[in-house]
Amino acid sequence: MYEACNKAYVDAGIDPRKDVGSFITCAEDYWEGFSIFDEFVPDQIGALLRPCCTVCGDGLYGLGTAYMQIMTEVFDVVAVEAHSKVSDLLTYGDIVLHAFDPVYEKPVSGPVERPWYGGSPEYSEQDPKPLIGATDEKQRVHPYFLAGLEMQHYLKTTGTTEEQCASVVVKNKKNAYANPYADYELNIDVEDVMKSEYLFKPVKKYDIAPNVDGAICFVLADDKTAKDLGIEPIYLEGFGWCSETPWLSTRGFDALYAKKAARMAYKMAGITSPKKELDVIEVDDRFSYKELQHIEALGLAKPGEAGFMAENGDLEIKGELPTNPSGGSLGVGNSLEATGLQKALEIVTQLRGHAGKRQVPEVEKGLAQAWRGIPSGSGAVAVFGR
Amino acid sequence: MRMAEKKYEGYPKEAPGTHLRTSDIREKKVSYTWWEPEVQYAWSVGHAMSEFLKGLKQGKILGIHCKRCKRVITPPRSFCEYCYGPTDEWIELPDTGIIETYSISYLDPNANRIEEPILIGVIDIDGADEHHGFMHYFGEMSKDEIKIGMKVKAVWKPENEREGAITDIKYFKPLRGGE
Amino acid sequence: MTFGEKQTDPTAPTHWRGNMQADYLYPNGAAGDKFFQHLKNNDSFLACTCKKCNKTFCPPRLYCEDCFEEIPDNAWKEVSTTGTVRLFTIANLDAHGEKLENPKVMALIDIENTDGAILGTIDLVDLNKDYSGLKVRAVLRPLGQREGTIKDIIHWELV
Amino acid sequence: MKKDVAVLGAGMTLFRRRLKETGKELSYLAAKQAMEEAGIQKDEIDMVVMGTAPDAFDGIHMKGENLLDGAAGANKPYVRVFNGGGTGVFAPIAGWWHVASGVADVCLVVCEEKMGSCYPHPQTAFRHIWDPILDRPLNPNLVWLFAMEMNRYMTVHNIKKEDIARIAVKNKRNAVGHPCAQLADPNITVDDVLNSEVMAWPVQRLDISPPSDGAAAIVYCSKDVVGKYTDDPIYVGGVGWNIDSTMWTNRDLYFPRYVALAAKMCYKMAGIHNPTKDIDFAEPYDPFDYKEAHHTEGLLLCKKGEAPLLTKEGVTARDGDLPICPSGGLLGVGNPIAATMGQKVCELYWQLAGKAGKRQIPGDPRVGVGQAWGDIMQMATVIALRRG
Repeated sequence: MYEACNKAYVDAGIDPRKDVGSFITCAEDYWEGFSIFDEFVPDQIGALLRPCCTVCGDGLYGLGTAYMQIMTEVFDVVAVEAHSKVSDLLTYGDIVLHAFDPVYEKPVSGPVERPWYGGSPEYSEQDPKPLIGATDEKQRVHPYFLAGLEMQHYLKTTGTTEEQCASVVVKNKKNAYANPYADYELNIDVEDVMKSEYLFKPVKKYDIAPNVDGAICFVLADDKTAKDLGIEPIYLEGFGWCSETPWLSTRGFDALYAKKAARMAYKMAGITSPKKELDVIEVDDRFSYKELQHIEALGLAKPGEAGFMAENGDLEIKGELPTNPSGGSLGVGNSLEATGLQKALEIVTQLRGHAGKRQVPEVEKGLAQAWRGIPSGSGAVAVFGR
Repeated sequence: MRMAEKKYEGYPKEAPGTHLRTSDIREKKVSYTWWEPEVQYAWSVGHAMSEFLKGLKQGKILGIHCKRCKRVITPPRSFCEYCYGPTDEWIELPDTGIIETYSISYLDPNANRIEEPILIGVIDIDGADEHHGFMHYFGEMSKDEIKIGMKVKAVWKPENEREGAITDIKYFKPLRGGE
Repeated sequence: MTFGEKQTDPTAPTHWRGNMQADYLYPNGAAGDKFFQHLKNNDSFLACTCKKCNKTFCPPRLYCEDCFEEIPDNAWKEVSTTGTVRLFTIANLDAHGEKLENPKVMALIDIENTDGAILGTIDLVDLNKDYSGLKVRAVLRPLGQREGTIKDIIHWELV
Repeated sequence: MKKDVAVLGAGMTLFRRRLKETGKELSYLAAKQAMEEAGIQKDEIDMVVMGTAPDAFDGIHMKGENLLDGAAGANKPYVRVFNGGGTGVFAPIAGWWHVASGVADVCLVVCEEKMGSCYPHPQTAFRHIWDPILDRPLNPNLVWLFAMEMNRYMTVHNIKKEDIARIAVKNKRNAVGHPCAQLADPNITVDDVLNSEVMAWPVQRLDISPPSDGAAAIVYCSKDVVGKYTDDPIYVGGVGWNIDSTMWTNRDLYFPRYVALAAKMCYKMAGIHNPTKDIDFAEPYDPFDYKEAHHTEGLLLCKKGEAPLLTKEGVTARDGDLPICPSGGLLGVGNPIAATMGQKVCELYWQLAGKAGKRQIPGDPRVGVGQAWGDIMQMATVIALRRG
């Protein structure tokens, strides 16, 4: 965290101890292993004895929060940080499972007793622990089964094929070669993806973004302060976020959160025909079908169309709608709550023209979109412009 | 179906909610779901803490210096939170200090009541800046003796039992005249 | 490199093991308790309808999530334990990332005569079968052995 | 600030050690009450802020996501903020910037906590707030932390235990008029506190607020639309928050400097130049009786070390010159971490609006300050509400 933040402060030419008005971290307790993670934030981001807080959401929520704080005219400069230290987690699957509804969903996945390390604790006779009718199950199902359910739904309702999803994997892993921060670049073809094993049918091994560590920090300032600092700023022109019901029971599984968040962001940014106005986008692709589903939800393709765009190369860097030029989560890795900032960072890099080999030509406006991951139905959208 | 029918004068007008007693659960008057999550971690300790733990294994308390703030910090870290610059020089500190604050606890870690109290507190380590130190146990003193400002010294585990952890120090004992 | 030095001693401690273990007892809730107490003694589910949105929730709720109105007692009704498979997947991995001994069919089952669905497993595992739209029935624990949790549904079987 | 923010309504549930309702249902009960008082429907709410403290209590990872339908957050922009115990006042601060920035016109803030899920005792979850390398191997109990801070505070200022015990007595008696209260006791005396079981000296059983389940909610709107809902609005005057170092063993614990900094930020925004004169009553965070005194000093309402004397002289009583914790605070009403917004912010609103019923402080209060404190003795959040 210290490294990422320091880079951002040096890039912005500011001293966090003097110039930054407020600090925001995006984190969740169980990702970190502390009951109150907020405790461990201030020192490394330079927020000692300053206003600093935690937003439990993706990094893009942090950007939105920073935007609002600046708009209150109380702060000039706000720093936003998000990170992933997923390699510290020994039981990633079980932690994600812990996010499911405790009454109706968690117990369906397997035994309620602790399955792996050291068995269950002892309780006295009076305690409620010994439930009647314990089951003989030994394993809990990996929470990514939910992606299997949703992908099934997406393929059925839009007529998209598994091959089309596979082409997303191929593109993103290839894009990642040009990104020095990417960890999962790979030169594979659609056939390789199709041959990888089904983990949660129809989700295959290669359809899933592997986890990665990292930290990202953004510095936002109002227009005047940015000009005083002498930087050519990139503007956060619009953002939106939205949550769907947490109940799987009544959820539609068609990325309604992304549709609503996009509508809000477009309105704020004054975008009327997104397809024409956006030059480059980064959307959440923690599962390959998610990229296609999100492109459609953002109003950049009709339902069922995105798959063909992927197949025809329209989503490539030189294509009509360059999508995930950074390599996305499939190429860079799933960095938990930092995912949104990784995407926003790529858009900012593209708008600044600093993307090197993966630079998309002539970019004026870009969009970053993130989803909070399984099992949530929440996501955010940010529109950036020069 | 709302629980509270009773209306109160002033606000809040009602206090909705149904109180459950432990007996309601034990006697299974109410249904509930049990779950034991599996939440295990291996945190990376980082450079500064790694050196500190290595020092403990060798029987040393390490501090680190920040030249901008002219501060000696222990437990050490790679950067100074006051000036946000990197810290520079490692310093070996004595294993003595004074009691910054303490508590006499009749609760064990699981909130069970105990007869013989645990003495616990923060030690302001000598050689580090004022109020810089860490939490530890106290031993070889009675609950009537202990007071803020008392000089104390670390009692280490034998070298072969030390493993690079804060528990390599067993406790801090009073530093009496002559020692 | 931001820091002046980095740990180069391979014998120095690099990781610290720990956990956030705790056990949880979740009361099933005001609506949940009613649902499970009923299921304990009957072979049917309870559902409730929001009159304003004309939406029937199963599992039932205390309030309607769309219009935020409270659902009164008289809007509750009994429904059968049958439904159709809305979504399914065949899961091969356990939460630890290991292969499941036996792959599981996880399914979201639309409960008949309601707008709700319940997550469950289907007993018959056929890797090539398309389960969507198939009729299923809940297999419940025998009366007297039910404990008032979702585990009282052992699994779902094809009708 | 860009837009003035008005409070339209507030609500809270019963506070008890364990409640039957799920977290969602508790959120609903509090939110619905606040919406009824404000006279608004779900579709009028633009955005929702959830404040809820450690996931490890409810036992749900990303519990903000799980709770959202109970907070009217389904299909709406919804965000959860969190900073330990400070959340109770921080969530309303987050709600404030949603409206003050002009992004939302009407914003609902809900705080929920369900500590009863953690079995057998929430203490298990508290164990995980400590530093895993330096503190956890010593098997610390949370009470130790506060006992150490309390001891430092008492020793530096030479304060007697009985002067601090008076605060517990005052709050538990104040709570008698609160329908949600868990530990109201009209007959409690200083001796009861001093003779209660010693947990970790100097902390005794009656010095501590109990863990609880509960929820609270408030509704905000911007000044532009306030005329639609009320003629006599209560406004947010100012907000402030501040965090100190994670390394709690690297600073002197006798004075909460972070509270003072947060208070200064808030007072500057609210135009409060002379806190002792301009502020009519306060709701500082009181999970322990000494914390009320500690925070009263941090809020600059008296000199360092003098707060316990205020209570001794009756200044902080409900009919005193500077009523403190007229709701009964956490000591009397209960401590469901984030949901303490019910005492710290909802109470300010009810008092200023003259709606507090039996708990109403006499006179004509115009400015009230609420404060919460969290993380590992490092986070302070302050809010000031004013009438008109």
